[in-house]
Amino acid sequence: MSALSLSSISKSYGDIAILKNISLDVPPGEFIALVGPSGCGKSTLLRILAGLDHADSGEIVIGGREMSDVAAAGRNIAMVFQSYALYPHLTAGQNIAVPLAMRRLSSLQRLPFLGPVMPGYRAIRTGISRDVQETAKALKIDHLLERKPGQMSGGQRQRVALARAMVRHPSVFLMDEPLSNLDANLRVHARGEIVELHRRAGVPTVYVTHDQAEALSMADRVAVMIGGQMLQLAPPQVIYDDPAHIEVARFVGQPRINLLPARVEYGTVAFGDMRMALEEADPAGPDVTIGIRPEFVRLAADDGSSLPACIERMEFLGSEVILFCRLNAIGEIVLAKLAPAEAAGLAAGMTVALSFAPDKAMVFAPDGRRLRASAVLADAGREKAHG
Amino acid sequence: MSALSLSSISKSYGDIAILKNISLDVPPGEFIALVGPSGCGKSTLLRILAGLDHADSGEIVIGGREMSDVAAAGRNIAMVFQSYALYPHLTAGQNIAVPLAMRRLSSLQRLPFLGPVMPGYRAIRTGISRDVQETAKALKIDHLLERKPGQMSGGQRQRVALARAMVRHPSVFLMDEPLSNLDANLRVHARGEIVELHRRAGVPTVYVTHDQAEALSMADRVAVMIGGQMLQLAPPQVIYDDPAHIEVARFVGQPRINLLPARVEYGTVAFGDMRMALEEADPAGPDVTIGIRPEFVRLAADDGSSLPACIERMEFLGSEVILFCRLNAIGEIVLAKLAPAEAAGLAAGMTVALSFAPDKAMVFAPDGRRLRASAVLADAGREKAHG
Amino acid sequence: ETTLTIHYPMPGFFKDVMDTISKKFMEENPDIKIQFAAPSATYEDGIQLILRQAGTSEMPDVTFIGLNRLRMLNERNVAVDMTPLVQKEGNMAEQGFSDTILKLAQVKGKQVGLAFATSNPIMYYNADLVKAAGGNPDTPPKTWDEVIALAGKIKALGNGVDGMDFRWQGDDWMFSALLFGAGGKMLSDDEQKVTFNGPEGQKAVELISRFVKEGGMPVFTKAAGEQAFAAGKVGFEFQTTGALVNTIRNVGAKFDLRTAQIPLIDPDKGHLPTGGNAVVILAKDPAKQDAAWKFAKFAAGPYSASVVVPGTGYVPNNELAAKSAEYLGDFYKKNPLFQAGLSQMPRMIPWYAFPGTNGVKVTQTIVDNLSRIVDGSAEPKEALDDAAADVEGMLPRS
Amino acid sequence: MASIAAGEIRPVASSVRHERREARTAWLLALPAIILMLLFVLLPIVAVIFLGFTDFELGVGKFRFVGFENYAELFTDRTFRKSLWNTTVYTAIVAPVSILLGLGVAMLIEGEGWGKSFFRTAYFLPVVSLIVAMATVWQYLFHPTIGPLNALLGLAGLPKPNWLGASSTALYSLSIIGVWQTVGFNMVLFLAGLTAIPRELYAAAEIDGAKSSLDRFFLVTWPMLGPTALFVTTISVINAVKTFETVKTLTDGGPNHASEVLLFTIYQEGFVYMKVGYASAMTVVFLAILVVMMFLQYRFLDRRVHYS
Amino acid sequence: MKTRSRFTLGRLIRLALLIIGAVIFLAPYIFMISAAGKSQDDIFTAALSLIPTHFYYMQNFAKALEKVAMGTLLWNGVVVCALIFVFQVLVAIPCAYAMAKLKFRAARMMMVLVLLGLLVPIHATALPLYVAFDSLSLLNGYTALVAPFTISVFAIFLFLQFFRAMPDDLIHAARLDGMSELGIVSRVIVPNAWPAVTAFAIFSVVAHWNDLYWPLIVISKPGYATPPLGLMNFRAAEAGDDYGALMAATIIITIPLVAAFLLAQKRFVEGITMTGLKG
Ligand SMILES: Nc1ncnc2c1ncn2[C@@H]1O[C@H](COP(=O)(O)OP(=O)(O)OP(=O)(O)O)[C@@H](O)[C@H]1O
Ligand SMILES: Nc1ncnc2c1ncn2[C@@H]1O[C@H](COP(=O)(O)OP(=O)(O)OP(=O)(O)O)[C@@H](O)[C@H]1O
Ligand SMILES: [Mg+2]
Ligand SMILES: [Mg+2]
Repeated sequence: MSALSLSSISKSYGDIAILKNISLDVPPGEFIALVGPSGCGKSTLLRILAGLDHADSGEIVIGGREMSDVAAAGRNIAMVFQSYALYPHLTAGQNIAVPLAMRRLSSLQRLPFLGPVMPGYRAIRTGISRDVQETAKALKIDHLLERKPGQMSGGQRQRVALARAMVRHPSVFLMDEPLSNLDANLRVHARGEIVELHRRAGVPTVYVTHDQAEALSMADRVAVMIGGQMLQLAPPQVIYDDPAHIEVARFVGQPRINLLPARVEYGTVAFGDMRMALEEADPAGPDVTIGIRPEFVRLAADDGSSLPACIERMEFLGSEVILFCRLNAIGEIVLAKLAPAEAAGLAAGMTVALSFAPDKAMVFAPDGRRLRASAVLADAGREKAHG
Repeated sequence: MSALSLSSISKSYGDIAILKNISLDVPPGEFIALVGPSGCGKSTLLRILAGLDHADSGEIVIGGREMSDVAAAGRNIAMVFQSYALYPHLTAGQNIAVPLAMRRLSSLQRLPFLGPVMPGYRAIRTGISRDVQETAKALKIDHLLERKPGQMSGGQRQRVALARAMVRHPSVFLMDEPLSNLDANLRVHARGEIVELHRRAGVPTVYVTHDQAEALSMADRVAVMIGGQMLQLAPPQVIYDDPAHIEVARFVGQPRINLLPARVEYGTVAFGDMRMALEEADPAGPDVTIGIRPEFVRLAADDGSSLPACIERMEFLGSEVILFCRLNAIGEIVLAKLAPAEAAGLAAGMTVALSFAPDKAMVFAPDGRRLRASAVLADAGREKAHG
Repeated sequence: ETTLTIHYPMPGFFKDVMDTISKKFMEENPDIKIQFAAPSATYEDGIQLILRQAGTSEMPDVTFIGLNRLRMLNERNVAVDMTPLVQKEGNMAEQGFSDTILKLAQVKGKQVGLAFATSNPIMYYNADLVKAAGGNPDTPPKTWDEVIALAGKIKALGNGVDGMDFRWQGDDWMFSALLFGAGGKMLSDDEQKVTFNGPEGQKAVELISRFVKEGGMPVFTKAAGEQAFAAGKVGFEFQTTGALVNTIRNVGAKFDLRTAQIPLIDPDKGHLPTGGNAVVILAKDPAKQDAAWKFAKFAAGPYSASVVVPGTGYVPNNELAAKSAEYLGDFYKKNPLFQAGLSQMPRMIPWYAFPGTNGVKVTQTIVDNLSRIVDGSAEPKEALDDAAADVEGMLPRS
Repeated sequence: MASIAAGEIRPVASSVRHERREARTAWLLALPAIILMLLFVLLPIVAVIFLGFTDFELGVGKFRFVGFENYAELFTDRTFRKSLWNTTVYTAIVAPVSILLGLGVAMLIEGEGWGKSFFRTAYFLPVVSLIVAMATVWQYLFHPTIGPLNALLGLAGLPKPNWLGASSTALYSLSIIGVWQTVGFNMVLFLAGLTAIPRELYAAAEIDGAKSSLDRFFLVTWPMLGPTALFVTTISVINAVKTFETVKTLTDGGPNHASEVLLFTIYQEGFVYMKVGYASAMTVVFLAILVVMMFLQYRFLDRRVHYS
Repeated sequence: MKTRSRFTLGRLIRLALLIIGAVIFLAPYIFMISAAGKSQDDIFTAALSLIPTHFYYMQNFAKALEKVAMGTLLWNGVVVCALIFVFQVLVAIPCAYAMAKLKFRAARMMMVLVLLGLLVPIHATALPLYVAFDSLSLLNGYTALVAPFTISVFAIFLFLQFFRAMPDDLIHAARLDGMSELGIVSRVIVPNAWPAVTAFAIFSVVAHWNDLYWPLIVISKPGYATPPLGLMNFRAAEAGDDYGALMAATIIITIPLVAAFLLAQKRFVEGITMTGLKG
């Protein structure tokens, strides 16, 4: 039985279809990362899951129960909103306490003025504030609990929003870019806390992010949504190494994958010193695209088989250097990712020879589908890239 | 002569000192990235530069002119606000056009109703809309020019705000996290546009970001601000490879640097199989910190000199894998960054042997100062890490 | 050519009348042009306006002031004294201004204005209800006891019907009607002592109390009383004859409306207060004063009366008009409802205005105490004595 | 200032100069308002305070100073005390009831998709009403014998009060009309406030488990309406205290001062009894009470409702 | 969407409450419209009937139009309300902006002045103002009708609340774009303050269209009379009113207001939803 299951959810605003027939099954305890370009419908999907919005068609089942008649408040879902949605009039501590108070206090005890004099109120409140304190400490905001959202920086607010979700024991976690405003160190730390929480509580989680590192490092499976469709749902390594669609390959990977035009001739595709045999019979046309990640582009001695290219720009990123090289033959830009040591001595304007690892290259059909191909080893005659 | 110069700027809100004696000289055409943890005063500094806020003390000189008498509107500064600050009632195109209209149209021509019938109005307007179109195209928002901010996603709004600044020819560019809401691909693209604009126009730029890749890849020099102080101002490579302070080292670099406790004994520091001789005489105490970046932590055969550690967690990041290893000896976590190929076969729970490259390690004094040290080669007797 | 600016209150009543009169006047006096200032809603608003404008260029040349406010106007020296003009004229009586009529607008022998529209209190009754209660509508009750008895029977009919309504609210006019009707007076002749709490006054308040207790009079506001009567829910209504035309219109054919003389506590010595207003000259400029005097005479003259009476229900303020067939003689024959007021004309005496700066406040004090009687929160005598004591304190010391 | 060493003071002076420039702009922008306020608010108040020390009467022309005589008289004035009490009662009824009803109606309309525009207009119409004419209508509706209200009460077998006629009910009847007139006004203000609450907060409240609308009200709506509510409260109290037209047109303060309110008393003294000096003293006391009240309210509430 | 439009119990209760409330609030108007169609003797009857027995609308409206120069009245009303509104907005917006967004020491004192202004009813200061206008010979004209209301402390108060909520960065951006402070007010603040301006417009126009007190004091020539002043032509305090015609006239002068409200509320709601974003 899956903990959470969506079947063929569709949603339009006016004429524009935002979600197109989305299905998703989340087994108990799984962590799903949902990635996709801005505006592709990620937040909308989460809102529908949470019951804050209604799909035009499709079915949502949580914990075996069909949800169409259950209001958001009854679904026992915890959600971190992209815009934080903190209550501006409550302090951070009070914000975090709200979901607990709503669940642990009876409706009488929740009344203003009257509530605090009800029997049992004190004990419950003490329990709540202990839990709040604990969660806040984990997210390094325990010193901010007395502040109101207006007195906090963006990153601090985001952590409060996260804490408000994490303090509970929901049946599903939904998180909408919960770490986007944190600086790198904090982000890594918070990432660890979320993973830790997830491991401990085993609550199925859907996690929206535009940070690939997050998606790839945290998730059991990554769902790539583009243009309202779910193009691939697979474990991170598969998404990265074996994308099913050119858009997935383009979207995942930083710096982004090199995509180069090539032609199919006699069932094989050739580019530079690479040669690949297509396993599938007949692509839609002879024009295909070859994808190769920057880390598999290497500098080579110009032995005639490698491709000469001119360095247009170099980006230094601390532990690595990105080379932007324009291929002399076809004028396309190719990115190469090198260790700073390899890049020593290079400068913009220099000409280098690039070589690609054919076993790491991927071939995509004109309609974006991935085509299976296998590297053909060097025995076959070498040829120049066409152009 | 410097294009922009701050001298000993200080600023407090109430009792809390936000900026402590900040000085900065920007030569013409330089691109400065300002980085620092959330809440360290980056935005405040930019606001003071722009004349939107006033320092308690200190002096600002732009283009040789002292600015204390010049209002914000007269400083000819373009700024991208962290909160976008788009005019909600104007379309994207109109938003971008505002600064041009304010400068190119006379005050008569700006009048409602009357303005459009003034001589020369049409020609100027045409010029403005051409420039707007051009900038919008560069930032891939030319299809959004008719939309109002409320109808755009966060990333789109941010690009409009960027366009509004880039469309001008100011004497200084100030950008406050202008790309934070873009997805990775867009961010790389926009980064390129900004660099391009900067190269073309040569306008001195101060660029606030929490994305290290941006800071390191775009800037001529990076200023690291922590707790209201500017701890280091240097070219990116120096900031990364040769940080002057432990906080700089901690803040820059992703995944973050490993910081391990060590002791100075007889002028040398030892950790694992590393041994370094301090060049400086006498640190404040014997307890120092060794810093080593994850990419210089390697897996080694357990030959007795390397440190045994247990893999606690592995993060897959596409082109690389981060290992979180707990050192058996001292219980500290050490991060190692490996290529996926190197990490093949590893799994959480396994024990590995780690080795560090002593020529890549840094030593920091207890007060955070960097201590110069040089690697001592293997001839000296090997010893286990203490502790 | 002279232009006169004329101000008047209660346009709902007087607009048509004023238009007609001024048109006729201008025909007769082509060298005088008349223009109207914006009218005031009530007498109170009117006099406030005049006092505010006194001495300014905005002040109209002629205005119409409630008869009980003439004294105030006179004390503040705003109005032009007409006494010399009257004397110069010589033959006022021939123009229909008998002494009685002139006296209505005199203050301490000084002619402050000329009565323009005058009224007295009459009895309206619903003949259908009277019949239902066993009375004979053709012989209406002549004494208060008869009224109260019949009203009580009407009240007993049930069905939300009330016996009577006596318009005691607003000012002391209707109280005066009872007091004067018993032969009483408000103050002693030297105006130093209150006398309205004498035996006559006590009889008056006693009656009011009986209206409530025996006559089935509810505590109506002024408008509520009129509306209830017009709706056919009240047997007797005591109020000004000035409301006659509107009452006729409001009643329409819903029931058989009749009028009769108001009973007097003392039919021999009893009098009735005169309501209504007087035309007053304010212009200081001699030429304008001259024209204004002409207009005042015209407005108070027989022609105007013949316009005012049918249009409102007021009684004629000019003897010529009342008697001469040229003016109103025939009208009264055709409209019997108007006759009650006319027949009471001989009993009319001026509406008493209290001296000093507290004049208006005194009126309010009396009304306040009457309301205590009506709503049963005070015994009649107690309330009357309170009123007397209060008023005593408000009289000017001299 | 000039004597301090230049190197020390220069930066400080620059920030002071900046502040001065900002202040100058602010003054320029506010100047028309300040001048007009002085002309049409402050100066007349000064005149009123001045008149309060005289025995000025309309139409008399001459007046003399009487010192605090008017004020001394006020203390013994039964009518004044009565109207002070009535005003308090009236305000204590109309302000809270119209605020709560205004809020309730605004929330009902906001929550209802159907007929928004109609309901808004329906509840707002009383604000548009011309009380001179509406007085007649209310007179009729409240009529003790032929009025529809009592007819309905009669059908239900309830007692039929003499609404405007009896001293026990007159003030409450006026209060009903006062509520009728102000609910729409408050509703529009609350609608503006409600529409400005971010939808996300309600979403968050639902996620946090606020199941009942009461929970959501106390968690989101009410706190977020804080500034609006303060504004509405201020305006409602002020307007209730300033009520005049209905009293003047419907009951004239009666019967026996049962419905006399402060402004009516002031009007009565000043314009009907012509005692402008005395009325002015009354006005001054009236203003003093209001000023103290507002001051307290602001001290108390302003800081609590602005969260930024 | 599906679940929204269903008639749940809660929704039925809500609708019922709204409708009952609306009927109560509209009751006086229902009577007014009914009375405007009745002849005088048909209005006060013991029987409750809303439908006139004879339709007298024509006669009553004819009387209203004939007794009162409705054209002049309505024109005066429009001119006076428009002038007042324009001046109020022109004066109040810059002032509220300065108080909300600029630092200056007088702001506190001005707040006191504003609150004081809110408290002072025109009834209290009418006399000194009247004397002043008289001595300047400004009575009986638009100046006298408009001038005292050119300053609306209510407007300042309302706008102040609204401007405080506007993000500072928006104003900062405008400064950097080269706008003067006055430019910021007219180009950034005003367009974004539409909900407040319309809300205020509703209140200002309603208040001054219906104001009787002040016109009564300063206007004595019919040429400058405002609608309520003209309405008094139906009032005859001593002997009851001509109710049918009074109601007809009331309807005539209320309709422009209702129409204006219907227009304004649309803009008002649009304004809020359009500007309701945080940056
Ligand atoms: N109420 C609405 N009316 C019309 N269009 C809407 C509405 N809400 C969302 N959209 C559109 O739906 C699309 C999906 O929005 P959504 O917020 O789900 O995007 P997202 O994937 O979360 O993007 P981001 O990464 O920027 O958060 C967007 O293009 C947006 O313009
Ligand atoms: N008006 C203010 N009153 C009090 N404190 C303030 C004010 N404005 C800013 N601060 C404080 O000053 C510090 C610096 O703020 P600033 O906005 O410059 O940070 P930042 O470096 O831009 O952070 P971020 O990366 O989150 O944008 C913060 O800790 C903030 O709390
Ligand atoms: Mg989103
Ligand atoms: Mg910032």
